[in-house]
Amino acid sequence: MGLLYQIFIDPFMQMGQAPDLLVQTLWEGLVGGVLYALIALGFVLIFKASGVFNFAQGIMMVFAALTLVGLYEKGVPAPLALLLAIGVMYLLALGVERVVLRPLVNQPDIMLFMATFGLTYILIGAGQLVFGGDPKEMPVTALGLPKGAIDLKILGGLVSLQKIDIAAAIIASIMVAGLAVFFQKTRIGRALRAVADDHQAALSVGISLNQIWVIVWFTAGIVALATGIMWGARSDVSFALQVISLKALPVLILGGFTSVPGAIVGGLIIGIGEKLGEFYWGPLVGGGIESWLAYAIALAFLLFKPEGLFGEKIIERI
Amino acid sequence: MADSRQDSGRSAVEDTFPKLLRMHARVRADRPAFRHKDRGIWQTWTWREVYDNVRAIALGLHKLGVAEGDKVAIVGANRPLLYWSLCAAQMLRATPVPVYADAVADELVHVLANADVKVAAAQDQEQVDKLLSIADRLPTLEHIVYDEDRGLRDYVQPNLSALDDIIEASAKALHSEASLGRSLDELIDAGRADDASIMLYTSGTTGRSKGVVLSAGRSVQAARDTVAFDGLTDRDEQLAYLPLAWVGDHYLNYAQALVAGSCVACPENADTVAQDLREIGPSFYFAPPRVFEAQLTRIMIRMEDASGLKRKMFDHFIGVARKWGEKILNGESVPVLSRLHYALGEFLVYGPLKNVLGYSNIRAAYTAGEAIGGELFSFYRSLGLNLKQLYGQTEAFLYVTAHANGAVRSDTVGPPAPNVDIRIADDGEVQFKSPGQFVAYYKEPEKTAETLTPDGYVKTGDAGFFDADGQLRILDRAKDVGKLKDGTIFAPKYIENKLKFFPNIKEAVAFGDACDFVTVMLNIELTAVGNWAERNNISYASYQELAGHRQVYEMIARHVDEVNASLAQEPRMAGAQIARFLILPKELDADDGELTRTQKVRRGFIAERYEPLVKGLYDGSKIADISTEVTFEDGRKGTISGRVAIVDLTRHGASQGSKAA
Amino acid sequence: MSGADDILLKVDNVSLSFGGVRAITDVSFDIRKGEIRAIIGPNGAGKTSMLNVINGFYHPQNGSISFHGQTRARMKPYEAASQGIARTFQNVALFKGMSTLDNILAGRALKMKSSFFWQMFRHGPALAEEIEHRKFCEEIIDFLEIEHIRKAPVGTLPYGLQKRVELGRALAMEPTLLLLDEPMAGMNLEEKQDMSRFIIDVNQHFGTTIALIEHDIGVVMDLSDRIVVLEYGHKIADGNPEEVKSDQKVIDAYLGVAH
Amino acid sequence: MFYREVGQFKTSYAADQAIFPIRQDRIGLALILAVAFIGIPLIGGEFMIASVMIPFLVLALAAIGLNILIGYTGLISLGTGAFMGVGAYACYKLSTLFPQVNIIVWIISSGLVSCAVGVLFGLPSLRIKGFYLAIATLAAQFFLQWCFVRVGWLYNNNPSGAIEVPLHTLFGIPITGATAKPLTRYYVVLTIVVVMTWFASNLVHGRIGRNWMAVRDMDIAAQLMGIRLLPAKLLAFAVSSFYAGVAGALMVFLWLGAAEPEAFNINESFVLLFMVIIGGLGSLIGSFLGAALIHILPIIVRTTPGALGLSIGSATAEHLTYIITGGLILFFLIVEPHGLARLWQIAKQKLRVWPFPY
Repeated sequence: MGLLYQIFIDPFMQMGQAPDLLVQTLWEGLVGGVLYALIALGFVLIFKASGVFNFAQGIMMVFAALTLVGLYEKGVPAPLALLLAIGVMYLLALGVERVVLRPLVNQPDIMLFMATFGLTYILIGAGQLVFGGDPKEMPVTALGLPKGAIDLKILGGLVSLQKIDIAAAIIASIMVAGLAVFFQKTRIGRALRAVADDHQAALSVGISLNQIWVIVWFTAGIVALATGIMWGARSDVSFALQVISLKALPVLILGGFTSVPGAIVGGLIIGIGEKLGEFYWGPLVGGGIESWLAYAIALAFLLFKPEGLFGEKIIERI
Repeated sequence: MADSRQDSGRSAVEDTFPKLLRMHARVRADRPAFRHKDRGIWQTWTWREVYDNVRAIALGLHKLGVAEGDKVAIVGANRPLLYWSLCAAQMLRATPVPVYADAVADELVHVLANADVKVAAAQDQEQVDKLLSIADRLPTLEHIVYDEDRGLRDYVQPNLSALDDIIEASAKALHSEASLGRSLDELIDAGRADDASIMLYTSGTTGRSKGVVLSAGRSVQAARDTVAFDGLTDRDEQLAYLPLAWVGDHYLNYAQALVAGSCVACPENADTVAQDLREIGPSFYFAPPRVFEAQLTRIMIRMEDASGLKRKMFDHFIGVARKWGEKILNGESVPVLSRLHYALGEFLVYGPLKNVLGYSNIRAAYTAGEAIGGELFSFYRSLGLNLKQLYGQTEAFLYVTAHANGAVRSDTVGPPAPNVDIRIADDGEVQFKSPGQFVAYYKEPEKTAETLTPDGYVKTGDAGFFDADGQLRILDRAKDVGKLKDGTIFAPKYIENKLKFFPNIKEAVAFGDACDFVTVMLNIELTAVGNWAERNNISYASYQELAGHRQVYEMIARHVDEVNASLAQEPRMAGAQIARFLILPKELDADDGELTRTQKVRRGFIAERYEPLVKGLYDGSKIADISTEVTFEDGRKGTISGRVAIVDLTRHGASQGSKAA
Repeated sequence: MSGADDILLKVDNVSLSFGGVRAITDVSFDIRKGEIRAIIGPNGAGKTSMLNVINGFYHPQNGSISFHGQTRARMKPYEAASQGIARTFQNVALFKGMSTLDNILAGRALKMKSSFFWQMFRHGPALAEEIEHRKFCEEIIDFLEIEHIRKAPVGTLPYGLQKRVELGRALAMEPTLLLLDEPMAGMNLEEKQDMSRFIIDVNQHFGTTIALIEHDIGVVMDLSDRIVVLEYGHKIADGNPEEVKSDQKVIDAYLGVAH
Repeated sequence: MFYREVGQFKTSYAADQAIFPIRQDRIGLALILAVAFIGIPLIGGEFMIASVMIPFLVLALAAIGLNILIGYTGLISLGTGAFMGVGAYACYKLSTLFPQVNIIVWIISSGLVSCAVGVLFGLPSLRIKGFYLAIATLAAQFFLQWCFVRVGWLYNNNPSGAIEVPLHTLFGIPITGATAKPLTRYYVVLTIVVVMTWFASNLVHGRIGRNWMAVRDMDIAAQLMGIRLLPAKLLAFAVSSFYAGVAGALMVFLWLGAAEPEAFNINESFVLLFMVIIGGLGSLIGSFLGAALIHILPIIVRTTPGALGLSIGSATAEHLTYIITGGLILFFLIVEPHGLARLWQIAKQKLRVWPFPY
């Protein structure tokens, strides 16, 4: 009885009692969610265009950020480091297309999925080998990103918003918008959408599949870089982030593998959901449930709506 | 070897196959007697089981009215049940008549009618259908029994029954009424040496096929001799894949097996023989030369695809084998190092190769039927396969001559088999008296008389001679052997075969009877020569063009010269060296009547058709014109005409083999 | 002739649709014990969907199916299987990673019962069962004349043989009703003749009732006792080959257009 | 070329259905066992046994478990590490609650515990397939990991948060705890692994294995054969996590001697996954080969530079291992998707048809 009360009543009373805390939590969840969404976004891009379940997306984020920071630490001015990092992501895209996609084209999806595992390990190894394994700090100011926090006095309480978080939210929205435009308006964008439907169609647009793959992976790389900067700014840059990056996966389950809006909504649900869960329900079980709550939510989701929020229902034909 | 002698010693009284079977069922009741790859595994029957089954079948046949002197046809491939039916018939003192499974209805009618067959044992639906389709033409045929019931389950014919059912029913009967068993035993005991044990129809190359009657006693005796000769025992395994109706199968897989008590395995079906051979790993093996030839080709083709290194190794060790293999096999003295070298080859190449081919356990392998090329023959021997030749006939119940271990040569068929007496008639014909020799041609006394000499020798119809070390050489069918003007024996087939052993030469037709010298017309082997042409970048548009090409002529001329050289080595043949030859502008073809359906050249017909060429060969002209009719692949007829070059060769001196251009 | 007792399967006013798409509309027909029943129709006529409904893979929105006289609303595929409905597929659905023998043995799944415990030791009941069913499968292998590919991985086999193996796998279930989805698709003449022979043998010797979809009209006319003709999910004709051949609707809808 | 199969014909289905129908294979197996039981203890030093063989065997066992799931039933799992953890913690709890009971009993029963948990997390596999399932198993991974950290009861509220293995004996000989000799531990592990491998091979070669593979290759057809998907899949999960659980228990009790939750983190799951991929999906031999490669690789990477005279930090070595592992995965997926096991098969086939190429 008491337990039921603790689970179903108490948390909501807390929310009511301290709305400012609720808002604070929601905000943090929102920002976290946005970043999850970004990782998921890069993932969706790749899955749509090359049908690859890119397990390495999270690592690409860390790798990108690490490259940026690493270069910066080696004395490269931040803006240049940023450009270089972008360049590296492009090379990565090229490499992947050459070494992974081209040889494995027409292999069963599971193979490509496994291949991205290999990619993951190579990136982890390479990243650490070049820049060292120790956590690094993101040169926020050098990159012209705001620091500090804005404190809002609302709801009879104090809600403090990290500027960087605001920036993150804005950049994320811009990026999503940009991608939307890119997909809808540009020729390449349309080609990409075509590829998602069938490869022949893409060729008819006059772009070779390989080019498309490179572009997609590069785009995903840039998204990863941006995400990496954001995450890096909130915490340190190290491969510990890898675990966070895995959070993109439950997001995908919610959003479906092929839906951009799905990725975003899913990200927000997961981000906010786990923050609320951690803050209001976590204490019941000793806290730290953030580590799995996201997956639990996703799992629960799977059982009732396997195709995800926006994914289309699959009819099995024989 | 030893205990097989004891066997033959102890059981000297068994003079019929049923008696032998009964003996084995007693002596080695639980040794395997028959195997059959069926339903994925080698179903195996012990001697006792076989004996019981045969008795059951015998009883069944007896119920169907089969009695002493009746004929029972055996139609189908190698199946235990058919072998047993055969033995069952003998048990009833009836005579089994195996028939080629692929015989067409008409041939079947001829044989079955000629033999007044009463009951036919068929393998499967196909054979049963064939028999039913001709039943109305076989007044004496009363009943058909069959082995495999697939497709036959719902046949309603009254005089049709499954061997399985028969066995089941009879087994019950034998179990319930001891008297039945006793009467069977009496029947077996009643069997006598001069019972007609089996009737084998000779394939009709010369006229219609005749039924060769062989007596029980002689068959058993012949088998005893050769079993002792090759030391077969009840540990031996053999694969029965040759046609039941052929004397070879009946001898090797029935007679010898029943004497030695060895185990006979029947393959799953025709396509799986190679695989089954590999699984069973027979210790005694027979195959006609073409089988070995085809296999060698396959070996070489498969090795072509092997990696360079492996191929080098293979070629190297095959070389070693060529050099030492036969010597080692013949137990001649070989340097220790070479022996080691060969041993290494055995481990790396010969052993595995024999394993893949299924030859690993073979103690004695025979080939016969046609002349076998020396190269081919020694290739297998050099691998350590104890391949030997025998010369035989249905009339002899197979063995006339056979190579003894250690004294094997490709160009002879060996000395007379045990207890066989051979003489060469004045006209060069080989005549023999053998323990297994036939009694008579069924219902054809005059033909029997033709074949038997007054003093009881059998005329083989083959011409041959004994060479220095007492081994027999077969030259040709006696009627084809002629004489040159100077009296030297002219054996066209002998010369033609020597030529045909060259892969580049497909067919050869030799002339010379009653002429001054020997001449040949040749066909080149398009594939072989074609490859050769490619390698020497010789371009050609047609067979005719290639056949007429100067370089081709030169190459062929070298081959012919080699043949002359080898002929020169043989005193009696030296005179019959080839003086002139030409290459025919078209391939000899059965469709044009130039070959028999069995791909034998019809010399007379060819002589007429290519009369101008023959004339050219003998009037010394360098070229001759010919225009002849051909049948193309699609059956259209047409004529090709052309101008054919004729080449002279200088003959080798009889003794010294000095080469000349 | 068509007494209720000799009806094996009855399809009553079945309709099936995916989302908005109507695959089958109000189709009824029956299959009698021991007959060979053909379902024909142009591509997309709903033939395969009909088979899928019969063996419980699809669930019709309305209408009912009665098998062995008992009507069932929803049924799982494995239930259909356990009731004796076997099935082959339009584009071969073999277990690619397994050998011919294992594929056919897999068809015995329902018949094999030995406990997990014995399976662990592969002894006693487990081994006995394994051998017993191997014997049965060998009969099928012999019947279909596929001895030579017994141990070959099915993935490597030519199409015609794969079809044959699939038939073998279905036969291993000892079905009372056998559904064949284009058993001869993509076969050459000889293979078709073999397959027809097998189908007839199965029908005659094992008394198995057969429902088959086939495009080769010649084959259908020879093999089948009765034919249902579907077009755009509707039944447009039903009867013996002669009737169907002469049916105007059929001629227009199907036989008219070349396939 | 070492295969001499002539005359090895089968006269019974029992012989034909045997798992090793070829005599030479049976001999080879016997040799391997002889080496494992006699050879290695004789020649292998402390390091060889404690740091190479024991870990290798433990990992191979876990790999077999995972292979049953992925390779034979086609269900991807990223939670194997956690299931090993379940085994380890279960064994720790049981053996500390009832110290008097023989440890072997607890090792086996801890497998059963992990088996139960496995079935629980396997339930979703009915509704979801492929990648979705992979992610679902991540839930298991992270949830269980969380439990290992947060639920003090599991590690008896040990302040260090780690579990330490007490002394246990078998027939009076210490087999766990500090005093247990490597060789003794090796024999215990080896025996368990051999027996369980034998079970696994029996399972996958029998009815159950066929059903699993049927589900893997064509689940629709499998259903229509009368194979019920849920039981088949759950059984796979059960067996798989049983193996993982036992492996986990062995890992802590007979290999490491103590463990922290980190030992069972996501990376452990990945490493096992790689072993299975590189070794070969759907092959028991592959599981061993894969385990050998992935486990021994780091050792080589760590030792070779030293042998070559140039010194690299352990960190660098670790990073290199990462790269090489990743590279290997790509290499195998591209060059030989069926892994070492297939290479092994090809080699065997070559030897069987030697001197012919095919």
